[in-house]
Amino acid sequence: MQEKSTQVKLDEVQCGDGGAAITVLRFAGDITSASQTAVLGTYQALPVDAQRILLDFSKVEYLNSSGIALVIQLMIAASKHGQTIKTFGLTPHFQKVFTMVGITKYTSLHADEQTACAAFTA
Amino acid sequence: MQEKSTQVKLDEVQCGDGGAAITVLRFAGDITSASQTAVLGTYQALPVDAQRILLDFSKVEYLNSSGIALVIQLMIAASKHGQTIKTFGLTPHFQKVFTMVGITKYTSLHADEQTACAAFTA
Amino acid sequence: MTENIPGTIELHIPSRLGYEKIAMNTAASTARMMGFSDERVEDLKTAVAEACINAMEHGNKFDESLSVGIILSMSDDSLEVKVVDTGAGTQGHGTAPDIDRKMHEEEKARGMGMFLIQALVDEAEWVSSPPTGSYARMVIRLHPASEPLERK
Amino acid sequence: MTENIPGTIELHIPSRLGYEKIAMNTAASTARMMGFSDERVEDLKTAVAEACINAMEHGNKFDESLSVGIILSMSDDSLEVKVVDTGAGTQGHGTAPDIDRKMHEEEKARGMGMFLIQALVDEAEWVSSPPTGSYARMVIRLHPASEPLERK
Ligand SMILES: Nc1ncnc2c1ncn2[C@@H]1O[C@H](COP(=O)(O)OP(=O)(O)O)[C@@H](O)[C@H]1O
Ligand SMILES: Nc1ncnc2c1ncn2[C@@H]1O[C@H](COP(=O)(O)OP(=O)(O)O)[C@@H](O)[C@H]1O
Repeated sequence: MQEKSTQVKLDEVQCGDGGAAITVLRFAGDITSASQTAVLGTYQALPVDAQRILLDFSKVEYLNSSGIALVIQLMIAASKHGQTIKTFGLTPHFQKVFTMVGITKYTSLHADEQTACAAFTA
Repeated sequence: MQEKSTQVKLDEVQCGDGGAAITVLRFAGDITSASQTAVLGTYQALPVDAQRILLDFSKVEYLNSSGIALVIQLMIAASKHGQTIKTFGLTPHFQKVFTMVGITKYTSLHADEQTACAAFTA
Repeated sequence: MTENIPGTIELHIPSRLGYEKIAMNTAASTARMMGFSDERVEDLKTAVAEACINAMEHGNKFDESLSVGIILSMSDDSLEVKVVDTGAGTQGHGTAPDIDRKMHEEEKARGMGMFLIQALVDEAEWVSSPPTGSYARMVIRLHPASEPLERK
Repeated sequence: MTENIPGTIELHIPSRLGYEKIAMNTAASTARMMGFSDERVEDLKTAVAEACINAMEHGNKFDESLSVGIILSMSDDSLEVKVVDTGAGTQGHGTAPDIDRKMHEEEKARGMGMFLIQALVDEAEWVSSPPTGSYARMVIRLHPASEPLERK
Protein backbone atom coordinates (compact mmCIF):
# COMPACT_ATOMS: atom_id res chain seq x y z
CA MET A 1 0.00 0.00 0.00
CA GLN A 2 1.14 3.44 -0.86
CA GLU A 3 0.76 5.87 2.02
CA LYS A 4 1.05 9.58 1.47
CA SER A 5 4.38 10.58 2.95
CA THR A 6 6.15 13.89 3.30
CA GLN A 7 7.95 15.38 0.34
CA VAL A 8 10.45 18.22 0.82
CA LYS A 9 12.05 20.41 -1.79
CA LEU A 10 14.88 22.83 -1.01
CA ASP A 11 14.98 26.17 -2.78
CA GLU A 12 17.08 29.31 -2.57
CA VAL A 13 15.27 32.54 -3.34
CA GLN A 14 16.38 36.15 -3.50
CA CYS A 15 13.99 38.67 -2.08
CA GLY A 16 13.64 42.00 -3.91
CA ASP A 17 16.41 44.02 -2.25
CA GLY A 18 19.21 41.67 -3.26
CA GLY A 19 20.06 40.85 0.36
CA ALA A 20 21.28 37.45 1.49
CA ALA A 21 19.60 34.44 -0.11
CA ILE A 22 16.63 32.89 1.67
CA THR A 23 16.41 29.10 2.09
CA VAL A 24 12.94 27.69 1.43
CA LEU A 25 11.80 24.29 2.68
CA ARG A 26 8.80 23.36 0.55
CA PHE A 27 6.77 20.63 2.20
CA ALA A 28 4.13 18.55 0.43
CA GLY A 29 1.93 15.60 1.45
CA ASP A 30 1.47 14.75 5.11
CA ILE A 31 3.40 16.06 8.12
CA THR A 32 3.04 13.54 10.95
CA SER A 33 5.16 11.53 13.37
CA ALA A 34 6.57 9.77 10.28
CA SER A 35 8.07 13.04 9.01
CA GLN A 36 11.12 13.22 11.31
CA THR A 37 13.64 12.84 8.47
CA ALA A 38 11.74 15.10 6.12
CA VAL A 39 11.48 17.91 8.66
CA LEU A 40 14.47 17.64 11.02
CA GLY A 41 16.77 15.74 8.64
CA THR A 42 16.30 18.33 5.93
CA TYR A 43 16.91 21.14 8.39
CA GLN A 44 20.11 19.54 9.72
CA ALA A 45 21.50 19.21 6.19
CA LEU A 46 21.24 22.95 5.56
CA PRO A 47 24.49 24.93 5.33
CA VAL A 48 25.21 26.67 8.65
CA ASP A 49 25.18 30.09 7.01
CA ALA A 50 21.51 29.78 6.08
CA GLN A 51 20.24 32.58 8.31
CA ARG A 52 16.82 33.17 6.81
CA ILE A 53 14.56 30.17 6.50
CA LEU A 54 11.09 30.01 4.97
CA LEU A 55 8.73 27.11 5.57
CA ASP A 56 6.28 26.58 2.71
CA PHE A 57 3.17 24.64 3.77
CA SER A 58 1.08 25.41 0.70
CA LYS A 59 1.17 21.85 -0.63
CA VAL A 60 0.62 20.11 2.72
CA GLU A 61 -2.53 18.02 2.76
CA TYR A 62 -2.59 16.74 6.32
CA LEU A 63 -0.86 18.02 9.43
CA ASN A 64 -1.36 16.67 12.95
CA SER A 65 -0.04 17.51 16.40
CA SER A 66 2.95 15.18 16.05
CA GLY A 67 3.83 17.00 12.84
CA ILE A 68 3.48 20.35 14.58
CA ALA A 69 5.80 19.04 17.32
CA LEU A 70 8.45 18.43 14.64
CA VAL A 71 8.03 22.00 13.40
CA ILE A 72 8.56 23.19 16.99
CA GLN A 73 11.72 21.07 17.24
CA LEU A 74 12.96 22.64 14.02
CA MET A 75 12.28 26.07 15.51
CA ILE A 76 14.19 25.18 18.68
CA ALA A 77 17.23 24.14 16.65
CA ALA A 78 16.98 27.25 14.46
CA SER A 79 16.75 29.54 17.46
CA LYS A 80 19.94 27.98 18.86
CA HIS A 81 21.68 28.86 15.59
CA GLY A 82 20.30 32.40 15.55
CA GLN A 83 18.32 31.67 12.40
CA THR A 84 15.05 33.43 11.60
CA ILE A 85 12.07 31.36 10.44
CA LYS A 86 9.01 32.57 8.62
CA THR A 87 6.09 30.52 7.48
CA PHE A 88 3.57 30.72 4.64
CA GLY A 89 0.91 28.70 2.87
CA LEU A 90 -0.93 27.39 5.92
CA THR A 91 -4.70 27.14 5.46
CA PRO A 92 -6.79 29.45 7.67
CA HIS A 93 -7.55 26.40 9.85
CA PHE A 94 -3.90 25.61 10.50
CA GLN A 95 -3.05 29.28 10.96
CA LYS A 96 -5.60 29.14 13.77
CA VAL A 97 -4.10 25.92 15.15
CA PHE A 98 -0.54 27.35 15.09
CA THR A 99 -1.83 30.43 16.86
CA MET A 100 -3.65 28.37 19.52
CA VAL A 101 -0.47 26.45 20.23
CA GLY A 102 1.49 29.68 20.56
CA ILE A 103 4.01 29.08 17.78
CA THR A 104 3.30 32.57 16.47
CA LYS A 105 5.44 33.91 19.31
CA TYR A 106 8.50 32.43 17.58
CA THR A 107 7.63 32.62 13.89
CA SER A 108 5.35 34.77 11.77
CA LEU A 109 2.67 33.30 9.52
CA HIS A 110 2.19 34.80 6.08
CA ALA A 111 -0.39 34.29 3.37
CA ASP A 112 2.05 33.74 0.52
CA GLU A 113 5.72 33.56 -0.39
CA GLN A 114 5.98 37.21 -1.43
CA THR A 115 4.73 38.65 1.83
CA ALA A 116 6.76 36.15 3.86
CA CYS A 117 9.85 37.03 1.86
CA ALA A 118 9.27 40.75 2.18
CA ALA A 119 8.89 40.37 5.96
CA PHE A 120 12.58 39.43 6.23
CA THR A 121 13.68 42.84 5.01
CA ALA A 122 10.92 44.89 6.66
CA MET B 1 -30.65 18.35 9.70
CA GLN B 2 -29.99 20.10 6.47
CA GLU B 3 -29.60 17.68 3.60
CA LYS B 4 -28.15 18.82 0.31
CA SER B 5 -31.05 18.99 -2.08
CA THR B 6 -31.35 19.89 -5.73
CA GLN B 7 -31.33 23.51 -6.77
CA VAL B 8 -32.50 24.54 -10.25
CA LYS B 9 -32.14 27.88 -11.95
CA LEU B 10 -33.83 28.68 -15.25
CA ASP B 11 -32.00 30.81 -17.79
CA GLU B 12 -32.61 31.95 -21.33
CA VAL B 13 -29.53 32.38 -23.46
CA GLN B 14 -28.98 33.53 -27.01
CA CYS B 15 -26.39 31.65 -28.96
CA GLY B 16 -24.16 33.63 -31.32
CA ASP B 17 -26.26 33.63 -34.50
CA GLY B 18 -29.27 35.31 -32.90
CA GLY B 19 -31.51 32.29 -33.51
CA ALA B 20 -34.28 31.24 -31.17
CA ALA B 21 -33.52 31.54 -27.46
CA ILE B 22 -32.17 28.50 -25.67
CA THR B 23 -33.62 27.46 -22.31
CA VAL B 24 -31.02 26.42 -19.75
CA LEU B 25 -31.81 24.32 -16.68
CA ARG B 26 -28.92 24.88 -14.29
CA PHE B 27 -28.82 22.15 -11.67
CA ALA B 28 -26.82 22.35 -8.45
CA GLY B 29 -26.44 20.10 -5.41
CA ASP B 30 -27.57 16.48 -5.57
CA ILE B 31 -29.66 14.76 -8.26
CA THR B 32 -31.27 11.69 -6.68
CA SER B 33 -34.68 10.08 -6.25
CA ALA B 34 -35.59 13.14 -4.18
CA SER B 35 -35.17 15.40 -7.21
CA GLN B 36 -38.46 14.60 -9.00
CA THR B 37 -39.85 18.13 -8.61
CA ALA B 38 -36.56 19.82 -9.37
CA VAL B 39 -36.02 17.85 -12.58
CA LEU B 40 -39.45 16.91 -13.97
CA GLY B 41 -41.42 19.67 -12.25
CA THR B 42 -39.12 22.33 -13.65
CA TYR B 43 -39.31 20.80 -17.10
CA GLN B 44 -43.11 20.66 -17.04
CA ALA B 45 -43.30 24.34 -16.13
CA LEU B 46 -41.37 25.38 -19.25
CA PRO B 47 -43.27 27.22 -21.98
CA VAL B 48 -44.27 24.79 -24.74
CA ASP B 49 -42.35 26.75 -27.35
CA ALA B 50 -39.01 26.03 -25.65
CA GLN B 51 -37.54 23.93 -28.45
CA ARG B 52 -33.89 23.98 -27.50
CA ILE B 53 -33.05 22.89 -23.98
CA LEU B 54 -29.67 22.85 -22.32
CA LEU B 55 -28.99 20.90 -19.13
CA ASP B 56 -26.18 22.39 -17.04
CA PHE B 57 -24.62 19.88 -14.63
CA SER B 58 -21.52 21.90 -13.80
CA LYS B 59 -22.60 22.59 -10.20
CA VAL B 60 -23.92 19.10 -9.47
CA GLU B 61 -22.06 17.46 -6.59
CA TYR B 62 -23.67 14.03 -6.45
CA LEU B 63 -25.66 12.14 -9.06
CA ASN B 64 -26.89 8.56 -8.71
CA SER B 65 -28.79 6.11 -10.90
CA SER B 66 -32.18 7.30 -9.61
CA GLY B 67 -31.17 10.82 -10.60
CA ILE B 68 -30.09 9.61 -14.02
CA ALA B 69 -33.49 7.90 -14.37
CA LEU B 70 -35.14 11.30 -13.85
CA VAL B 71 -32.95 12.77 -16.58
CA ILE B 72 -34.08 9.94 -18.87
CA GLN B 73 -37.72 10.69 -18.01
CA LEU B 74 -37.13 14.34 -18.87
CA MET B 75 -35.64 13.23 -22.19
CA ILE B 76 -38.66 11.01 -22.91
CA ALA B 77 -41.03 13.93 -22.33
CA ALA B 78 -38.87 16.26 -24.42
CA SER B 79 -38.71 13.80 -27.30
CA LYS B 80 -42.52 13.63 -27.30
CA HIS B 81 -42.62 17.40 -27.68
CA GLY B 82 -40.01 17.41 -30.43
CA GLN B 83 -37.57 19.34 -28.25
CA THR B 84 -33.80 19.00 -28.57
CA ILE B 85 -31.71 18.50 -25.44
CA LYS B 86 -28.02 19.08 -25.04
CA THR B 87 -25.97 18.61 -21.94
CA PHE B 88 -22.82 20.16 -20.50
CA GLY B 89 -20.76 20.37 -17.34
CA LEU B 90 -20.71 16.66 -16.47
CA THR B 91 -17.43 15.50 -14.94
CA PRO B 92 -15.41 13.00 -17.02
CA HIS B 93 -16.69 10.28 -14.67
CA PHE B 94 -20.34 11.08 -15.27
CA GLN B 95 -19.75 11.55 -19.00
CA LYS B 96 -18.51 7.96 -18.89
CA VAL B 97 -21.55 6.83 -16.86
CA PHE B 98 -24.00 8.57 -19.23
CA THR B 99 -22.22 6.89 -22.13
CA MET B 100 -22.34 3.45 -20.47
CA VAL B 101 -26.07 3.82 -19.92
CA GLY B 102 -26.57 4.81 -23.57
CA ILE B 103 -28.08 8.25 -23.00
CA THR B 104 -25.66 9.67 -25.54
CA LYS B 105 -27.86 8.19 -28.25
CA TYR B 106 -30.53 10.78 -27.36
CA THR B 107 -28.50 13.76 -26.19
CA SER B 108 -25.02 15.07 -26.79
CA LEU B 109 -22.57 15.80 -23.98
CA HIS B 110 -20.45 18.91 -24.19
CA ALA B 111 -17.57 20.22 -22.12
CA ASP B 112 -18.99 23.68 -21.56
CA GLU B 113 -21.90 25.99 -22.26
CA GLN B 114 -20.32 27.58 -25.33
CA THR B 115 -19.72 24.34 -27.21
CA ALA B 116 -23.11 22.97 -26.18
CA CYS B 117 -24.77 26.16 -27.34
CA ALA B 118 -22.90 26.21 -30.63
CA ALA B 119 -23.93 22.58 -31.27
CA PHE B 120 -27.56 23.70 -31.64
CA THR B 121 -26.73 25.77 -34.68
CA ALA B 122 -24.11 23.48 -36.20
CA MET C 1 6.71 -0.01 5.64
CA THR C 2 5.42 -3.52 6.08
CA GLU C 3 3.73 -5.16 3.13
CA ASN C 4 1.19 -6.82 5.35
CA ILE C 5 -1.88 -4.61 5.52
CA PRO C 6 -3.67 -5.34 8.75
CA GLY C 7 -7.35 -5.60 9.45
CA THR C 8 -10.31 -4.12 7.78
CA ILE C 9 -12.37 -0.99 8.03
CA GLU C 10 -16.02 -1.38 8.92
CA LEU C 11 -18.78 1.18 8.65
CA HIS C 12 -22.45 1.02 9.59
CA ILE C 13 -24.99 3.52 8.33
CA PRO C 14 -28.76 3.76 8.88
CA SER C 15 -31.05 2.67 6.01
CA ARG C 16 -31.87 6.21 5.04
CA LEU C 17 -31.37 7.73 1.61
CA GLY C 18 -28.58 10.27 1.65
CA TYR C 19 -26.39 8.34 4.08
CA GLU C 20 -24.91 6.37 1.18
CA LYS C 21 -22.79 9.47 0.61
CA ILE C 22 -21.00 8.80 3.91
CA ALA C 23 -20.18 5.25 2.77
CA MET C 24 -19.12 6.52 -0.63
CA ASN C 25 -16.74 9.05 0.92
CA THR C 26 -15.28 6.56 3.40
CA ALA C 27 -14.59 4.13 0.56
CA ALA C 28 -13.06 6.98 -1.44
CA SER C 29 -10.71 7.99 1.40
CA THR C 30 -9.59 4.41 1.74
CA ALA C 31 -8.99 3.99 -1.98
CA ARG C 32 -7.11 7.28 -2.12
CA MET C 33 -4.92 6.26 0.82
CA MET C 34 -4.09 3.06 -1.08
CA GLY C 35 -2.97 5.06 -4.09
CA PHE C 36 -5.86 4.53 -6.52
CA SER C 37 -6.18 7.12 -9.28
CA ASP C 38 -8.89 9.77 -9.16
CA GLU C 39 -10.69 7.98 -11.98
CA ARG C 40 -10.85 4.67 -10.10
CA VAL C 41 -11.90 6.47 -6.93
CA GLU C 42 -14.82 8.03 -8.83
CA ASP C 43 -15.78 4.62 -10.22
CA LEU C 44 -15.74 3.11 -6.75
CA LYS C 45 -17.76 5.99 -5.30
CA THR C 46 -20.62 5.42 -7.72
CA ALA C 47 -20.50 1.63 -7.26
CA VAL C 48 -20.56 1.86 -3.46
CA ALA C 49 -23.35 4.45 -3.45
CA GLU C 50 -25.51 2.28 -5.73
CA ALA C 51 -24.89 -0.84 -3.63
CA CYS C 52 -25.81 1.02 -0.44
CA ILE C 53 -29.03 2.39 -1.96
CA ASN C 54 -30.01 -1.14 -3.05
CA ALA C 55 -29.19 -2.50 0.43
CA MET C 56 -31.35 0.21 2.04
CA GLU C 57 -34.25 -0.19 -0.39
CA HIS C 58 -34.41 -3.84 -1.45
CA GLY C 59 -32.54 -5.38 1.48
CA ASN C 60 -33.65 -3.39 4.51
CA LYS C 61 -36.91 -2.02 3.05
CA PHE C 62 -35.92 1.44 4.26
CA ASP C 63 -36.36 0.36 7.88
CA GLU C 64 -34.25 3.04 9.52
CA SER C 65 -33.60 0.88 12.56
CA LEU C 66 -31.68 -1.55 10.34
CA SER C 67 -28.20 -0.58 9.31
CA VAL C 68 -26.23 -1.23 6.17
CA GLY C 69 -22.71 -2.55 6.75
CA ILE C 70 -19.80 -1.57 4.57
CA ILE C 71 -16.70 -3.71 5.02
CA LEU C 72 -13.52 -2.50 3.36
CA SER C 73 -10.70 -5.05 3.09
CA MET C 74 -7.38 -3.87 1.80
CA SER C 75 -4.66 -6.01 0.36
CA ASP C 76 -1.41 -4.93 -1.26
CA ASP C 77 -2.96 -4.44 -4.65
CA SER C 78 -6.71 -4.49 -4.27
CA LEU C 79 -9.58 -3.11 -2.27
CA GLU C 80 -12.65 -5.23 -1.62
CA VAL C 81 -15.90 -3.62 -0.49
CA LYS C 82 -18.79 -5.69 0.82
CA VAL C 83 -22.14 -3.97 1.29
CA VAL C 84 -24.23 -6.05 3.67
CA ASP C 85 -27.96 -5.87 4.41
CA THR C 86 -30.51 -7.92 6.36
CA GLY C 87 -32.67 -9.00 3.40
CA ALA C 88 -32.86 -12.11 1.24
CA GLY C 89 -30.40 -10.72 -1.28
CA THR C 90 -30.28 -11.15 -5.01
CA GLN C 91 -28.38 -13.42 -7.30
CA GLY C 92 -29.05 -11.23 -10.27
CA HIS C 93 -26.26 -9.69 -12.25
CA GLY C 94 -26.30 -6.26 -13.73
CA THR C 95 -27.89 -6.47 -17.17
CA ALA C 96 -27.19 -3.54 -19.45
CA PRO C 97 -30.04 -1.04 -19.70
CA ASP C 98 -31.68 -0.76 -23.14
CA ILE C 99 -31.91 2.96 -23.71
CA ASP C 100 -34.20 2.57 -26.74
CA ARG C 101 -36.70 0.55 -24.72
CA LYS C 102 -36.44 3.10 -21.92
CA MET C 103 -37.04 5.99 -24.32
CA HIS C 104 -40.09 4.18 -25.69
CA GLU C 105 -41.31 3.47 -22.16
CA GLU C 106 -41.14 -0.30 -22.66
CA GLU C 107 -38.69 -0.56 -19.77
CA LYS C 108 -38.72 1.53 -16.58
CA ALA C 109 -36.36 4.48 -16.54
CA ARG C 110 -34.58 3.25 -13.43
CA GLY C 111 -32.98 -0.16 -12.83
CA MET C 112 -29.37 0.73 -13.67
CA GLY C 113 -27.69 0.28 -10.29
CA MET C 114 -26.42 -3.27 -10.62
CA PHE C 115 -25.34 -2.67 -14.20
CA LEU C 116 -23.29 0.35 -13.17
CA ILE C 117 -21.68 -1.52 -10.28
CA GLN C 118 -20.70 -4.36 -12.60
CA ALA C 119 -19.41 -1.97 -15.25
CA LEU C 120 -17.39 0.27 -12.91
CA VAL C 121 -15.43 -2.18 -10.74
CA ASP C 122 -12.96 -4.95 -11.63
CA GLU C 123 -15.04 -7.66 -10.00
CA ALA C 124 -18.63 -7.69 -8.71
CA GLU C 125 -20.83 -10.41 -7.26
CA TRP C 126 -24.00 -10.68 -5.23
CA VAL C 127 -24.27 -13.27 -2.49
CA SER C 128 -27.71 -14.19 -1.22
CA SER C 129 -28.47 -14.96 2.44
CA PRO C 130 -25.28 -16.38 3.94
CA PRO C 131 -25.36 -16.43 7.78
CA THR C 132 -23.64 -13.04 7.94
CA GLY C 133 -26.20 -11.34 5.70
CA SER C 134 -26.71 -10.84 1.98
CA TYR C 135 -24.15 -8.67 0.30
CA ALA C 136 -22.84 -7.11 -2.84
CA ARG C 137 -19.10 -7.58 -3.20
CA MET C 138 -16.94 -5.29 -5.30
CA VAL C 139 -13.22 -5.34 -5.96
CA ILE C 140 -10.95 -2.76 -7.55
CA ARG C 141 -7.33 -3.53 -8.30
CA LEU C 142 -4.30 -1.29 -8.39
CA HIS C 143 -2.76 -3.15 -11.36
CA PRO C 144 -5.60 -4.82 -13.26
CA ALA C 145 -3.49 -5.12 -16.43
CA SER C 146 -1.30 -7.77 -14.80
CA GLU C 147 -4.32 -10.00 -14.33
CA PRO C 148 -5.61 -10.55 -17.86
CA LEU C 149 -8.11 -13.23 -16.85
CA GLU C 150 -9.88 -10.83 -14.57
CA ARG C 151 -10.18 -7.97 -17.02
CA LYS C 152 -13.49 -6.94 -18.38
CA MET D 1 -38.16 15.82 5.88
CA THR D 2 -38.63 14.39 9.34
CA GLU D 3 -36.96 16.20 12.20
CA ASN D 4 -36.11 12.96 13.92
CA ILE D 5 -32.66 11.88 12.84
CA PRO D 6 -32.46 8.12 13.11
CA GLY D 7 -29.62 5.96 14.29
CA THR D 8 -25.96 6.54 14.34
CA ILE D 9 -23.00 5.95 12.09
CA GLU D 10 -20.31 3.63 13.35
CA LEU D 11 -16.81 3.14 11.98
CA HIS D 12 -14.03 0.79 13.02
CA ILE D 13 -10.44 1.27 11.93
CA PRO D 14 -7.29 -0.70 12.77
CA SER D 15 -4.84 0.80 15.29
CA ARG D 16 -2.41 1.88 12.65
CA LEU D 17 -1.13 5.41 12.11
CA GLY D 18 -2.52 6.85 8.90
CA TYR D 19 -5.94 5.26 9.27
CA GLU D 20 -7.09 8.18 11.41
CA LYS D 21 -7.48 10.00 8.10
CA ILE D 22 -10.34 7.65 7.19
CA ALA D 23 -12.11 8.49 10.45
CA MET D 24 -11.42 12.17 9.96
CA ASN D 25 -12.93 12.10 6.46
CA THR D 26 -15.98 10.08 7.53
CA ALA D 27 -16.66 12.57 10.33
CA ALA D 28 -16.18 15.40 7.84
CA SER D 29 -18.70 13.93 5.35
CA THR D 30 -21.22 13.55 8.15
CA ALA D 31 -20.72 17.10 9.41
CA ARG D 32 -20.95 18.47 5.87
CA MET D 33 -24.18 16.54 5.25
CA MET D 34 -25.57 18.12 8.42
CA GLY D 35 -24.77 21.58 7.12
CA PHE D 36 -21.74 22.55 9.22
CA SER D 37 -19.54 25.29 7.79
CA ASP D 38 -16.18 24.48 6.22
CA GLU D 39 -14.47 26.03 9.24
CA ARG D 40 -16.27 23.79 11.73
CA VAL D 41 -15.64 20.77 9.51
CA GLU D 42 -11.90 21.54 9.60
CA ASP D 43 -12.02 21.91 13.39
CA LEU D 44 -13.77 18.55 13.73
CA LYS D 45 -11.32 16.86 11.35
CA THR D 46 -8.34 17.83 13.48
CA ALA D 47 -10.12 16.89 16.74
CA VAL D 48 -11.18 13.46 15.42
CA ALA D 49 -7.73 12.72 13.98
CA GLU D 50 -6.05 13.59 17.31
CA ALA D 51 -8.51 11.48 19.31
CA CYS D 52 -7.96 8.50 16.98
CA ILE D 53 -4.17 8.80 17.21
CA ASN D 54 -4.41 8.85 21.03
CA ALA D 55 -6.75 5.83 20.99
CA MET D 56 -4.31 3.91 18.77
CA GLU D 57 -1.23 4.88 20.75
CA HIS D 58 -2.22 5.24 24.40
CA GLY D 59 -5.38 3.11 24.35
CA ASN D 60 -4.59 0.22 22.02
CA LYS D 61 -0.76 0.44 22.25
CA PHE D 62 -0.60 0.26 18.46
CA ASP D 63 -1.80 -3.35 18.53
CA GLU D 64 -3.06 -3.58 14.96
CA SER D 65 -5.44 -6.39 15.82
CA LEU D 66 -7.37 -3.97 18.05
CA SER D 67 -9.64 -1.50 16.37
CA VAL D 68 -10.61 2.04 17.25
CA GLY D 69 -14.35 2.73 17.16
CA ILE D 70 -15.76 6.02 15.97
CA ILE D 71 -19.43 6.54 16.79
CA LEU D 72 -21.14 9.50 15.17
CA SER D 73 -24.50 10.50 16.65
CA MET D 74 -26.46 13.17 14.89
CA SER D 75 -29.21 15.27 16.38
CA ASP D 76 -31.03 18.19 14.82
CA ASP D 77 -28.44 20.70 15.85
CA SER D 78 -25.38 18.83 16.99
CA LEU D 79 -22.98 16.08 16.09
CA GLU D 80 -21.42 13.95 18.80
CA VAL D 81 -18.33 11.86 18.05
CA LYS D 82 -17.11 9.21 20.45
CA VAL D 83 -13.68 7.68 19.83
CA VAL D 84 -13.48 4.38 21.70
CA ASP D 85 -10.44 2.24 22.49
CA THR D 86 -9.69 -0.85 24.60
CA GLY D 87 -7.34 0.79 27.10
CA ALA D 88 -7.76 2.22 30.59
CA GLY D 89 -8.50 5.68 29.27
CA THR D 90 -7.60 9.04 30.70
CA GLN D 91 -9.42 11.55 32.81
CA GLY D 92 -7.04 14.28 31.92
CA HIS D 93 -8.17 17.43 30.23
CA GLY D 94 -6.29 19.25 27.55
CA THR D 95 -3.95 21.67 29.26
CA ALA D 96 -2.64 24.48 27.08
CA PRO D 97 0.89 23.92 25.82
CA ASP D 98 3.47 26.40 27.11
CA ILE D 99 5.36 27.40 24.00
CA ASP D 100 8.12 29.17 25.97
CA ARG D 101 8.81 26.02 27.99
CA LYS D 102 8.77 23.98 24.79
CA MET D 103 11.21 26.36 23.09
CA HIS D 104 13.52 26.11 26.09
CA GLU D 105 13.16 22.32 26.10
CA GLU D 106 11.64 22.28 29.58
CA GLU D 107 8.52 20.60 28.17
CA LYS D 108 8.42 18.02 25.39
CA ALA D 109 7.56 19.36 21.94
CA ARG D 110 4.57 17.06 21.56
CA GLY D 111 1.60 16.64 23.93
CA MET D 112 -0.86 19.00 22.24
CA GLY D 113 -3.55 16.56 21.11
CA MET D 114 -5.96 16.82 24.00
CA PHE D 115 -5.53 20.58 24.17
CA LEU D 116 -6.38 20.93 20.49
CA ILE D 117 -9.44 18.69 20.81
CA GLN D 118 -10.70 20.75 23.75
CA ALA D 119 -10.01 24.02 21.95
CA LEU D 120 -11.55 23.05 18.61
CA VAL D 121 -14.92 21.52 19.55
CA ASP D 122 -17.87 22.91 21.51
CA GLU D 123 -17.69 20.21 24.17
CA ALA D 124 -15.04 17.57 24.96
CA GLU D 125 -14.71 14.99 27.70
CA TRP D 126 -12.73 11.84 28.37
CA VAL D 127 -14.42 8.86 30.00
CA SER D 128 -12.25 6.20 31.55
CA SER D 129 -13.06 2.48 31.43
CA PRO D 130 -16.84 2.20 31.26
CA PRO D 131 -18.00 -1.32 30.22
CA THR D 132 -18.18 -0.28 26.57
CA GLY D 133 -14.56 0.96 26.49
CA SER D 134 -12.77 4.19 27.28
CA TYR D 135 -13.56 7.06 24.99
CA ALA D 136 -13.05 10.66 24.08
CA ARG D 137 -16.34 12.42 23.41
CA MET D 138 -16.58 15.52 21.27
CA VAL D 139 -19.59 17.61 20.32
CA ILE D 140 -19.99 20.34 17.73
CA ARG D 141 -23.19 22.37 17.50
CA LEU D 142 -24.85 24.02 14.53
CA HIS D 143 -25.96 27.04 16.57
CA PRO D 144 -23.57 27.37 19.51
CA ALA D 145 -24.47 31.05 19.99
CA SER D 146 -27.92 30.09 21.27
CA GLU D 147 -26.34 28.16 24.12
CA PRO D 148 -24.33 30.81 25.96
CA LEU D 149 -23.56 28.54 28.94
CA GLU D 150 -21.77 26.09 26.70
CA ARG D 151 -19.60 28.60 24.90
CA LYS D 152 -15.91 28.71 25.41
N1 LIG E 1 -29.39 -5.70 -1.86
C1 LIG E 1 -30.40 -6.25 -2.57
N2 LIG E 1 -31.29 -7.07 -1.95
C2 LIG E 1 -32.32 -7.62 -2.65
N3 LIG E 1 -32.53 -7.39 -3.97
C3 LIG E 1 -31.68 -6.59 -4.63
C4 LIG E 1 -30.57 -5.97 -3.98
N4 LIG E 1 -29.92 -5.23 -4.89
C5 LIG E 1 -30.58 -5.37 -6.05
N5 LIG E 1 -31.66 -6.18 -5.91
C6 LIG E 1 -32.64 -6.57 -6.95
O1 LIG E 1 -32.11 -6.28 -8.23
C7 LIG E 1 -32.96 -5.37 -8.94
C8 LIG E 1 -32.15 -4.46 -9.84
O2 LIG E 1 -31.40 -3.54 -9.06
P1 LIG E 1 -30.81 -2.24 -9.73
O3 LIG E 1 -30.18 -2.61 -11.02
O4 LIG E 1 -29.91 -1.57 -8.77
O5 LIG E 1 -32.06 -1.32 -10.07
P2 LIG E 1 -33.23 -0.72 -9.14
O6 LIG E 1 -32.73 -0.73 -7.73
O7 LIG E 1 -33.40 0.65 -9.68
O8 LIG E 1 -34.42 -1.62 -9.36
C9 LIG E 1 -33.76 -4.66 -7.87
O9 LIG E 1 -34.98 -4.15 -8.36
C10 LIG E 1 -33.93 -5.75 -6.84
O10 LIG E 1 -35.01 -6.58 -7.15
N1 LIG F 1 -7.15 7.33 24.60
C1 LIG F 1 -6.28 7.48 25.62
N2 LIG F 1 -6.04 6.45 26.46
C2 LIG F 1 -5.16 6.58 27.49
N3 LIG F 1 -4.47 7.72 27.73
C3 LIG F 1 -4.66 8.79 26.93
C4 LIG F 1 -5.57 8.72 25.83
N4 LIG F 1 -5.56 9.93 25.22
C5 LIG F 1 -4.68 10.69 25.88
N5 LIG F 1 -4.13 10.03 26.91
C6 LIG F 1 -3.11 10.51 27.88
O1 LIG F 1 -3.05 11.91 27.85
C7 LIG F 1 -1.71 12.36 27.49
C8 LIG F 1 -1.77 13.63 26.67
O2 LIG F 1 -2.28 13.37 25.37
P1 LIG F 1 -2.06 14.40 24.19
O3 LIG F 1 -2.34 15.77 24.69
O4 LIG F 1 -2.86 13.98 23.03
O5 LIG F 1 -0.51 14.34 23.87
P2 LIG F 1 0.43 13.12 23.42
O6 LIG F 1 -0.44 12.04 22.87
O7 LIG F 1 1.31 13.74 22.40
O8 LIG F 1 1.15 12.70 24.67
C9 LIG F 1 -1.09 11.18 26.78
O9 LIG F 1 0.31 11.20 26.85
C10 LIG F 1 -1.71 10.00 27.53
O10 LIG F 1 -1.03 9.75 28.73
